[in-house]
Amino acid sequence: MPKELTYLEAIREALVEEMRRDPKVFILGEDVGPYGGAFGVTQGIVEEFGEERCFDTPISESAIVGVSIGAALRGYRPVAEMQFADFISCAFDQIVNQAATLRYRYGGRASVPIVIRAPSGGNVSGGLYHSQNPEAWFVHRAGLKVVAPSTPYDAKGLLKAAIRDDNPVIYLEHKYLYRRAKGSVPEGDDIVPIGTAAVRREGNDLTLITYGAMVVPSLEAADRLAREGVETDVIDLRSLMPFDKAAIFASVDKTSRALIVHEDVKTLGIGAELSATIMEERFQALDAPVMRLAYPDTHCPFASVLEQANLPNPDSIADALRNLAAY
Amino acid sequence: MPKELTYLEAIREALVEEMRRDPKVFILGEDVGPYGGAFGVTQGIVEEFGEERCFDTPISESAIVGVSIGAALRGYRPVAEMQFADFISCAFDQIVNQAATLRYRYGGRASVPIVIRAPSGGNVSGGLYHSQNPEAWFVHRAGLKVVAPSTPYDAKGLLKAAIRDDNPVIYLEHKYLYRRAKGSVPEGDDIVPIGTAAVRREGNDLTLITYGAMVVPSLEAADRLAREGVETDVIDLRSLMPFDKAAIFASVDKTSRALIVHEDVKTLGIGAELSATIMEERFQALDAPVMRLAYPDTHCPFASVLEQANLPNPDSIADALRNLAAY
Amino acid sequence: MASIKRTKFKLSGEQLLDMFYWLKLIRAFDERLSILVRQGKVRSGVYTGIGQEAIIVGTCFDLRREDYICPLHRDLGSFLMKGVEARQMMAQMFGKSTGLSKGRDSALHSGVPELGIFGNTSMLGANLPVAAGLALTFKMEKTDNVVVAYFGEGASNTGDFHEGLNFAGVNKLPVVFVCENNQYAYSVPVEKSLAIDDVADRAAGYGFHGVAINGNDVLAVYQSAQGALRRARAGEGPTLIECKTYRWHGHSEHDKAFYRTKEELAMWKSRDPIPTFTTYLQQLNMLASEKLAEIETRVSSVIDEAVAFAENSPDPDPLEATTDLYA
Amino acid sequence: MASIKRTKFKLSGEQLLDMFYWLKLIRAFDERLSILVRQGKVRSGVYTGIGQEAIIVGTCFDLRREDYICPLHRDLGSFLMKGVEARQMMAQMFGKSTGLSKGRDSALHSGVPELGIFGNTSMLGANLPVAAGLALTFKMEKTDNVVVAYFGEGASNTGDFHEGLNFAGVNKLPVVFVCENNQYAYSVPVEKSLAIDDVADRAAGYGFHGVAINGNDVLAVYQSAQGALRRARAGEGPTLIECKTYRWHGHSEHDKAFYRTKEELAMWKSRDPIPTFTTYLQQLNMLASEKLAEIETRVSSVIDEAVAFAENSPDPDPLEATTDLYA
Ligand SMILES: Cc1ncc(C[n+]2csc(CCOP(=O)(O)OP(=O)(O)O)c2C)c(N)n1
Ligand SMILES: Cc1ncc(C[n+]2csc(CCOP(=O)(O)OP(=O)(O)O)c2C)c(N)n1
Ligand SMILES: [Mg+2]
Ligand SMILES: [Mg+2]
Repeated sequence: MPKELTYLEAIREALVEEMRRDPKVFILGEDVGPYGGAFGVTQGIVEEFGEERCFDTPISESAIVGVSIGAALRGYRPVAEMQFADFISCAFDQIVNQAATLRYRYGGRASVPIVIRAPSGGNVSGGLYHSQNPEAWFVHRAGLKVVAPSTPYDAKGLLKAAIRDDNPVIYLEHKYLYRRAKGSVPEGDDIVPIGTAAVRREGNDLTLITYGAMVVPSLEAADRLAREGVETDVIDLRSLMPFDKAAIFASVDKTSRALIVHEDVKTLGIGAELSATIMEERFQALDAPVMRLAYPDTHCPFASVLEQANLPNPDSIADALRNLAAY
Repeated sequence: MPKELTYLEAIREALVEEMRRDPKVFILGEDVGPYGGAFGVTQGIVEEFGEERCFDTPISESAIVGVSIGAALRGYRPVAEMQFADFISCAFDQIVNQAATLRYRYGGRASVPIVIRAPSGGNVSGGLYHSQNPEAWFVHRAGLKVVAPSTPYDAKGLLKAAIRDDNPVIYLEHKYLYRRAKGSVPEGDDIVPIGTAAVRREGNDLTLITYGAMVVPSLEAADRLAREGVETDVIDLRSLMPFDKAAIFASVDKTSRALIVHEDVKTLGIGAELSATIMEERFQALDAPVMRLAYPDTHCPFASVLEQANLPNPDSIADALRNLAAY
Repeated sequence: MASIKRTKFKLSGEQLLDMFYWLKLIRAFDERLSILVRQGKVRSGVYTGIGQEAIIVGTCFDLRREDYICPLHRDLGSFLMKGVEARQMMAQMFGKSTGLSKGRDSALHSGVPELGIFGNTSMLGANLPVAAGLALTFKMEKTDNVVVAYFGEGASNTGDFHEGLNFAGVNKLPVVFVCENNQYAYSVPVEKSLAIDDVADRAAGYGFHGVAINGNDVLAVYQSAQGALRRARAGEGPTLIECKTYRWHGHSEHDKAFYRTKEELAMWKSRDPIPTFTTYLQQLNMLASEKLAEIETRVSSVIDEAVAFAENSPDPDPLEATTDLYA
Repeated sequence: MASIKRTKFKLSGEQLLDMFYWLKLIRAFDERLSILVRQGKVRSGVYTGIGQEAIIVGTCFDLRREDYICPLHRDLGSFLMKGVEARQMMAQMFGKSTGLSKGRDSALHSGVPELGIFGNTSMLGANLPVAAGLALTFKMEKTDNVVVAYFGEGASNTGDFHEGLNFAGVNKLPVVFVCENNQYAYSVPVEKSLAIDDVADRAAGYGFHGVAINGNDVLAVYQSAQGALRRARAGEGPTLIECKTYRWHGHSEHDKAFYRTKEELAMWKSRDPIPTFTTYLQQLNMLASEKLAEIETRVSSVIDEAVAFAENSPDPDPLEATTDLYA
């Protein structure tokens, strides 16, 4: 029977249930052992499974991923934690070259079932190196999958799907949502298949495509427009690679107008790919250009006045929706 | 007075002239010293300038970039060579975090005038790790500039501009062009400003936007269409970040139809950003969707039959132009 | 190679009192920061160096303005000793417009070129290749300036540590590498991240001298630093000084540090560097109670003034969220 | 800790002749490859290990099928000794559909899980964290299987070397790290990339034993490997064996290797591992001329058959250019 969990608790529940189900699943990373992780995600896991299956590593992101790849080649399903998504840049080569190309270069004789959990995103006064959104780098690199849940339900269901997936999966958990997002999560196996979006709100006038921490402000903006008589489909991508073309096209065919909202920077953020794809395949359906509202092309500053100036919010999203409706 | 140079010789000439002009310019990398570089780009430089200003490093890509950043902070203008662009993934953190964010986090009190030369691209039977096109990762990261010349003239002029630029510049030299691209290059300072595209061929019917090694096959495809009565503007971007919006929009306003061709993979390749940008700002002008022809979302295989199956070529480009014209 | 540990040194009474002042000031600054965090006035993850002050004081004491330091997250005191005013550091921690980063950062990621201070990213170890690059320029210029680079024992497991120290060793660069071994990397005890007793032993892999010393003894640190600085200035290359120490507070002010025993903490608190040095000064009759009182008043007035300045400083202008990206 | 170099060992006459066969076969394979490159039949940058065969033979000779090897670019012989047929390796080098990578690679980037062979990317050192991960699973399973990982002295300067060896040391993993110190990294002599005489000394920084031995003496290599393998199988952790050797050919077959003197080459050719071992066998009357002739015929027939197989194998199907990306 379902219970109320935070996003963080849902992630932990997925880890625990998968570790109980499959002895090949183990966790590695910095401070993930007895300490339970910088954010507490892995708290209690050592107590149940021992340090053999949930252990601290040296500060060596590249080795954390490289070791995971080696273990995966022997049939294990490592779940590696980057303490902050920002530090994934230190493991970049192991991810984009070692893991992403292995199956291809092996002629299909092997695969790399690893999950890299990375707490991403800002709005937590994290500053330049504790707020990053690295998804686009990995969406661009063939051979990887990338997911970014926005609800406790999806956080659990997508992590289970990622752990069971035979490919390297970058699992972006938004740190702003850890304790702020709460919701009912069923016991046991509710898998959220990688590659499927969720329509969070229905409307016939506009399509808003987003994910992660931008879902809630997007829904609020959509509600405001509803009060103005404009109804918006709000699509939560959940999976960024692969992304759910069918769901996007179905909505765009209905509304003929689409806005993409993301916290990652605008230039070559995933909005660029979605926009280009919609145009390529649904040009006739469009009554307005696909528009993007994203973080400006800069870094994430610490001071609240600065960070808030950069983050999309219900006001800026509502304005973007109005522009789109008025086009 | 101008002389005929290969693309590779033009790069060397830019290095030599800049080192003569500015004692703060120096070169570092693997085998760049007495050996003259894996491709011979730095041949003769040690003889003229000594190992103090052109030296071999250990196999430490991250240190090569980190050391360059340190030197740049003291007023030097290091030109770092990655032996192959593929290995830039090993220096990723120093580039996207250390270099790209420095001026911002320093409150504008310093800048990082480094150039990272990276031999990129395929069609040379290089296989998975000697053929990569890493531009999109860096175009996405605020604080960096990215250039990719297609001619000897631009190779020289853009490298000079990059060395004199006060920001970190990723200079992608396409290894297929090293000895195949020849052209007249003037002595001395013909700077090609970063951010300006070149129209390689004019036409009123279609716009083709490309760069690097895709320029020549694109021109050939455009000529074929000319024989069929369809005239194409061929725009060589030259700079990928920033890219020349004005030149692109001017052409699209004229032709109302645009195709983007690149050797990098399609998903979140720079074509995605160009396409999205054109739609956002020139939707009314478009009579057809902006189309993309790119490398499929996979890795670069060794066998010629495989590599040729993936690379855009005059035939596939001409077909794409025909589709665009027929739309 | 002359023994680093037995280096002869001489300090005047004035200098000794100066050292004492710095120990007290740095301690007081961190203690006030800790209070300000609890008061919610400083909102970032503050990493205090309380208990480790002797390392900063002993290694920075003889540095010139031209020398460069490359501090890490716990080394705020080195900014003060290198010449940044306490008020500006406090404003930095408050994220105010008057801070080093104009409010973009509330940690030590911002540098001051004219004072010879490098501000690293958060990425541990990433400052070490940069330190090598800075030192390379001193060598090129045949000056006898040096670089002092700091890192924790945990950071000594990063790839950048290896690449940076190896580069410095191969090129015999004027760098003093200072390892602050405070027994923990966040929650991870040193024995879980290194299989050796002394990080200093790693120097042997880079061809230079390494020593492990008592980092809580300011005179011992000063003595070793003297020897290492002398060697660096004389062109004899790098030295690694490992300072055994302990941080009294949690990893950050948010960390309760349950992973260590109160016995361990008590043992290390009994090794507090300040009383030891106080006793030394008193035995030499250099620190009469009036003198002590005078210094303590001076310290608290500096801190009070710094806090007042920071609190009264304006927040950054939201427009600064996107400036200073490119030069 | 028992001395690695003085490990007692016993080899039957049959085993000794087997060793001889492998030395000859690996030498012959590389020599044929060199010819095939000159004939334009093999079109990739081939890196031969001619002159270094004793290292592969001595370290692979006692490996089980379950043990794992992590070779680098010069270690083709280890694939043969671990059980890949010569014909399949030759097809791999030809880039044919019958090669390990189905023609996607013409080097050693493809592995064979069921034979315990890891195929690395081109990124030097990137195989070492993976080796640690493989070894970790052997430790988890409490088997006495081991991992043998190879790398050049140049690769020992990469960040991944450091992170991989440290991880193995901290976790006391069953890995034997084999450094093939052939005096050069491409054109860069060892003294320009390391400030120490013996890479073996770096093991001390990771808490395990390192030895430097004559890598051109197959019995010496075998003896040290015996000791290291025994310790690894007994759960006593990693060992680093540095084998001093020399590559006779250029870095790749395209490299004229002007950076070294003919005296140096002559000196090392006089240390050819094969004649030494031949003499040994002859002094023991184990290698009558018929026996020698028989082995040489066997070797050349294996190579001839391999080349014939590769030449007659079909090119890959162009469709394979994009398959095997995701599981
Ligand atoms: C590359 C990288 N990985 C992880 C982190 C997160 N992190 C910040 S401080 C820290 C512990 C550092 O330990 P140590 O180097 O010993 O320094 P100390 O905090 O003990 O002074 C960690 C894991 C980081 N900042 N950078
Ligand atoms: C990370 C990385 N940087 C650069 C290269 C290019 N490269 C290939 S082999 C080589 C030299 C390797 O020297 P060493 O490790 O001593 O092995 P050897 O070739 O001598 O056997 C270089 C620089 C690479 N493959 N990977
Ligand atoms: Mg520490
Ligand atoms: Mg070598």
